[in-house]
Amino acid sequence: MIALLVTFLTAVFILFAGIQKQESQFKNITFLLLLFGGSLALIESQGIINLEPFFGKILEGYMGKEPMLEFGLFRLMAVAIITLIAAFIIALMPATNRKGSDILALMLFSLCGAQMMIGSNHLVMLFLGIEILSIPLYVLSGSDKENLFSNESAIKYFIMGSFSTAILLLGSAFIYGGTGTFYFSDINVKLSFAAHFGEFPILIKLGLVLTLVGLLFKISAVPFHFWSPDVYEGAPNRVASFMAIIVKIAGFIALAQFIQNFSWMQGWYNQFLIPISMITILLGNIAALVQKTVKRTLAYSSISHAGYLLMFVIAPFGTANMWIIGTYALAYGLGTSLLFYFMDKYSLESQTSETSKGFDIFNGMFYKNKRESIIFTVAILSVAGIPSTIGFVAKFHLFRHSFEGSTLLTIVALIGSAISIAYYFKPFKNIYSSEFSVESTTSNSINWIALFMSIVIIALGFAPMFLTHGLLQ
Amino acid sequence: MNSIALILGLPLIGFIINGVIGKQLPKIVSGLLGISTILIAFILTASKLSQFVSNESFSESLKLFTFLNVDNLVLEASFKFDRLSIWMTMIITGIGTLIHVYSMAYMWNDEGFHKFFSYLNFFVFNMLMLVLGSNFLMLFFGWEGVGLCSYLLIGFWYSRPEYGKAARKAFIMNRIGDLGLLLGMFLLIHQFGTLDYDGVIEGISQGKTSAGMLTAISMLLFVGAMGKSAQIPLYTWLPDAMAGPTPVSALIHAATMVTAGIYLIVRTQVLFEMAPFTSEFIFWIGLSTSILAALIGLKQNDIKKVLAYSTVSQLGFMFVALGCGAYTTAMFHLTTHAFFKALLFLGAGSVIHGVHHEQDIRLMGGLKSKMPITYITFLIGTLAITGFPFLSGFFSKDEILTHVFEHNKIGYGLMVFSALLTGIYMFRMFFVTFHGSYRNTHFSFDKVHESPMGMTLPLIVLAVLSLIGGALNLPEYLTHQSGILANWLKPILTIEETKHAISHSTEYILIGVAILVFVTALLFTRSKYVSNHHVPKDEESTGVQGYMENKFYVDELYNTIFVKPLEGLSDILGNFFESKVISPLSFGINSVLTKVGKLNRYIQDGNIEKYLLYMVIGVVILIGINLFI
Amino acid sequence: MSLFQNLPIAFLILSFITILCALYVVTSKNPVHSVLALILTFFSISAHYVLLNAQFLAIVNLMVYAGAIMVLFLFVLMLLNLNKESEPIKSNLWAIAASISAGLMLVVITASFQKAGIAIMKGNTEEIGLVKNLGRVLMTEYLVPFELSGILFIAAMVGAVLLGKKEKNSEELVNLNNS
Amino acid sequence: MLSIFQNLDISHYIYLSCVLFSIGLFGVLFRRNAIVLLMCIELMLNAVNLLLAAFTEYMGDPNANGQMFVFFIMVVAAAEAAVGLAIIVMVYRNTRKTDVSFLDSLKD
Repeated sequence: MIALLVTFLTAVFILFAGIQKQESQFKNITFLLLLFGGSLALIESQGIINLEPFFGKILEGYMGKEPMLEFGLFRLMAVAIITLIAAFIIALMPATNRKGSDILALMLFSLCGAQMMIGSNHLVMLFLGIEILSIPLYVLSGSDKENLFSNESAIKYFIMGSFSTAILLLGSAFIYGGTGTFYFSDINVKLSFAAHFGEFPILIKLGLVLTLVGLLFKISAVPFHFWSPDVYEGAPNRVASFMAIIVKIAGFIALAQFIQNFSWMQGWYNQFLIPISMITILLGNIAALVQKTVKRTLAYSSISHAGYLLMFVIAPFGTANMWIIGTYALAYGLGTSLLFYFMDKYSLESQTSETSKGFDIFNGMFYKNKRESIIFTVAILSVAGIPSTIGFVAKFHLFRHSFEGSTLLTIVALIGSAISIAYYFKPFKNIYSSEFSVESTTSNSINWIALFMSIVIIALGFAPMFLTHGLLQ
Repeated sequence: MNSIALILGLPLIGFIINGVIGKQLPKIVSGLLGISTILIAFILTASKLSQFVSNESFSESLKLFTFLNVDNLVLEASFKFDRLSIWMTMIITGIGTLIHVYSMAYMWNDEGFHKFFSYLNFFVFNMLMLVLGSNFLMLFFGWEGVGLCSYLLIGFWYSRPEYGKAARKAFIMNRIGDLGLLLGMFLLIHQFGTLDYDGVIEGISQGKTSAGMLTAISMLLFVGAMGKSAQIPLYTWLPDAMAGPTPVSALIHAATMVTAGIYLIVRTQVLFEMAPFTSEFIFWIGLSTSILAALIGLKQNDIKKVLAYSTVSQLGFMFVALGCGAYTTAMFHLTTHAFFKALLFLGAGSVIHGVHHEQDIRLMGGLKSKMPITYITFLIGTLAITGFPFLSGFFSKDEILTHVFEHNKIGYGLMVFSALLTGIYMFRMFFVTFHGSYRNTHFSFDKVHESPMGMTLPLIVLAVLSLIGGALNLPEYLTHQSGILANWLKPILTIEETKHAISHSTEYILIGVAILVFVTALLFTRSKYVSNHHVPKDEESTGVQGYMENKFYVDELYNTIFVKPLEGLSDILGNFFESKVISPLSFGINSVLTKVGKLNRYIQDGNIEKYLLYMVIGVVILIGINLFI
Repeated sequence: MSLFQNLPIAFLILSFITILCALYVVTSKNPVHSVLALILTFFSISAHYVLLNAQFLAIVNLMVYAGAIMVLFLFVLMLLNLNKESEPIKSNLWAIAASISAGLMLVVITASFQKAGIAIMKGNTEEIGLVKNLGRVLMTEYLVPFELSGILFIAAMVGAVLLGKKEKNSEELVNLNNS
Repeated sequence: MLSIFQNLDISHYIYLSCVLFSIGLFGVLFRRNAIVLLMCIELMLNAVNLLLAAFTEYMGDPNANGQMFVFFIMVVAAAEAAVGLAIIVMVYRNTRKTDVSFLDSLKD
């Protein structure tokens, strides 16, 4: 809750300060404030301090009902992770232009939505969170107003997004009809009560499926993934990065929190989540192989990550698994935001036309800027899941965990991750090939944020216990 | 300070220093740093040996920190010196030092000198992590790490596009093997709740799992070994990996990394002992790999490619030994192979260096006079690998043959055939390279030169090792006691190895057969390539006229009995089997995947209305599945 | 035919109007007609709300949807000069595909209600939809979402302004007015 | 008032809502004008609203959760319409079209 408050106030501050036109420092201010909010949530999630009593009254309403926004330890950690990652994404953004403050504010509003989704315990709250997350993003993906691709991406995202919202709402309505409540836990109580008498109300079943469809759309799982490659490609790079990471993580954690209540129905939902997960992994990875532009490759790779994320909910849940989800989210966020950052940076520098930003934008990167190329390499290794990076730790746990749920799915996922090497390692040739050696434009400037992130990737890869130690006591 | 930490840490420090500030350092400092870290690690390891000698059950372990502690699964970053890992460490650091020395001379003029040394050091670090780790996770860390270093070093000369591709291919094929290894690890966690070697062994002895499960686990682990140690069908990356600098081929693709699969199986022999099906499977895979690779090696004209196929073939030998349950023998062959194959590769590097980066043996010849040291050491290496009596390769190969003879008589026959092929392709390469007349018109013979001291010195050391390496495990019939290595490994082999059930007289006959094979191969190739100055051509079959001058009917006999069928078989295997069956199976999957990926274009065609339609169909199917099925 | 035998007349008529108007929204080629039909649909839905004891909802529905949102639509249509039958007809194949999908959705959903059971709570139904009750719930249980929907509005406002704002060097709006 | 509903079943409202929803869905699939698409989505949302109101009535929920949800859906629909129309106007400015089937330059 504190992170949500900090994010919102930051957004409002940026919005009003933007009128004064002192835009150069906004990025840094936002970064620091988000860092502050995220750290507070992180500290809180470790059980060191407890700020929730301050918000308890607001959260619970005045009726003694359970709160609609509930930030338990895991959710606090998820909020912390998502806030910190958003802080880093914002810090990695290029210098703001004249629309900078509006865009920044919209991103922060969107982040508020993500935090609400993570904390939501109630379908109304979930729906509101999704919308607060999405509506700024519809705008953001079209924020490059004179660019036709950006326009197209905005309208595609908007139409498909609101369409999926309608489906989610129909699902919620059915759930309400079957149970008379919107609270996740109450729904579960009603459901298990009905199941106890051997009936599984068709209304609820249908409602659950449709609600899940709405959430699956958000994380872009097959067959609800069609929007994501097009939208990511058309959207401005920083927005695409934000979408690929924040929306996916928030959507997934919301889905996990929702479905976690019904873990006794695992046999039922696994029968369609397992195939969806498999197809998502395979399609994402295989389609990424043949993409010509870096951005689209990243888009498909993020689709495959949706499949990996779904693997979490397929095996039985436990507190430790929540920790694994957190690790995976962190690994995915750190690695992917770095990839997007370098894609953004080098596609700006390259001379090729807008639509053909292939892997050659990285040509001779090693000779232009050695340190950055090392950071980039670390990020690629992490996303590809090579040991001694946090990406490996996350994947290892994911696969080990899902192995208990579905062996076949684990095998498919492992095959998928083997395929992914083929495209993750593509840029290495462009980076290190000596045929692109250029001595003149060598610069050693380095983005300290990126350096810090790569150090975190390596450090947590070697010693992930730092992450778990506080959480599992 | 704990010596394990030092042994592991030194190469890492070398890697970091060379990687971060290597460019600023003078080459000599950078190179010496690389060498000294490995050398000190070697000395430290050697000094540990005495403690093992005096105390049979001595072991030393180092626990750095708890890596993970989740779901009642405790994974620790811990390392362990025992008799097996110290043996591997000796090989890695020892041969590593020699190759570092050699590289210093070989890579001196390369612009990526410090980068090369930092990669090499990093490789040694990962390899040490692989063998020293006390659980599967550490092994996997090293396993992937060496794969990554191999990737980096194969693609070291990125300027040529096909090299980058070869590097990627090698990595992906290794990843396929890793799938097996990872799945095996998950099954181990599932069954035993731990990844510690000790914990797993304890779990097996307590009978925590079923025989079928053990077979599954061991098969999966073997799939991992197949990838790393280049066995059918995952072997094609190794010949392609020859794109890297020659010292890399010597260190990674001959002496150390590719033997990781052997190490893995020896390390987990308990599992394999309990899974007879897997052992049998390993036996036949190893056998067929050794024959297939040897046959393909017959037709190769690239000096490094021949050695690469030879490595695949020799690794097959080791797996055959593992399949027979002869773990000591496999380790013994691993050791001697490390000596002579490193020697051969470094010798080949010396030749390539001498003739100015020409790798085609058809464009060499007569190098004997110009490169005497290389010639002699290469000869020793060739003799060792082909089994010249009382050289290192003779003993280890003979031991394998003896075990196979006990195990399976048909297998024995095939192994003898494979050994014969080894002799033929090695001598063929040797004679064509060093004997006869010089054939390259683009590079004058006068410019051919012997390599500098820095390169010949490691050659000499390795030659000596190849000569006397057999002493490490002399057979019982010579010394009337079990060999050094057998005694050394006895405490850690939990399963008592089968004693030789055959009499000494049978053994002498087997040795006789081995020697006969060697002599046959020598005479055959000598008459073909030395007496007749036969030079392999692109169209091998047109060379038949060359035989006509030959008066010895033996050659005619060879020609009909061996040459024709062999070359035919080699043709079939090399051109058909490898390119049409194995490659599509392993890497041709890529093209299939690409085609499938392109199909996606028809769906993802940019039309939002179609997307919406597909989504609705998806929803309908989902609901349908849930309600009506 | 038991379905239609005892059906109250009001429901039947209203439903008929609703569906008819909705169909006209979808099929009319002139967007302005669609908007007007949609407003009619909303009116009939409001009437349904009254039948369902949701009186306040009925008023709000009229004000928000028919009054505000639909006027916005109409305004945009006029602004963009779209009050003509400008939309090209789609191919028959596409129409068939669309109707099959939508029909399947309908069939699949309705087919599953053969034994739909809903939760019964036994409240005083006549007072549920009154402002007093709704206000009480909104200000207590739903206070947090009520407050947080403020974020939604400010975000939507900023977004709409950002997209609609005239760029400094842009002649777009001028062109638009001239066209 | 209650007497009207004596024989009226909740399932009738469910059917009505589903029909409305499907009409909206059909419109989304069938139409190409972005503004009409948006109207069809509004229609779908209204079908859900009607369903929620009917559920509230028939289950006699004293907290009127369903009606509360309807308010929030309206809130969101308003915001969505504002943003959506802004996007459509922006696209129209650049392309002079509101027809979504022409927007297919982003593809594999």
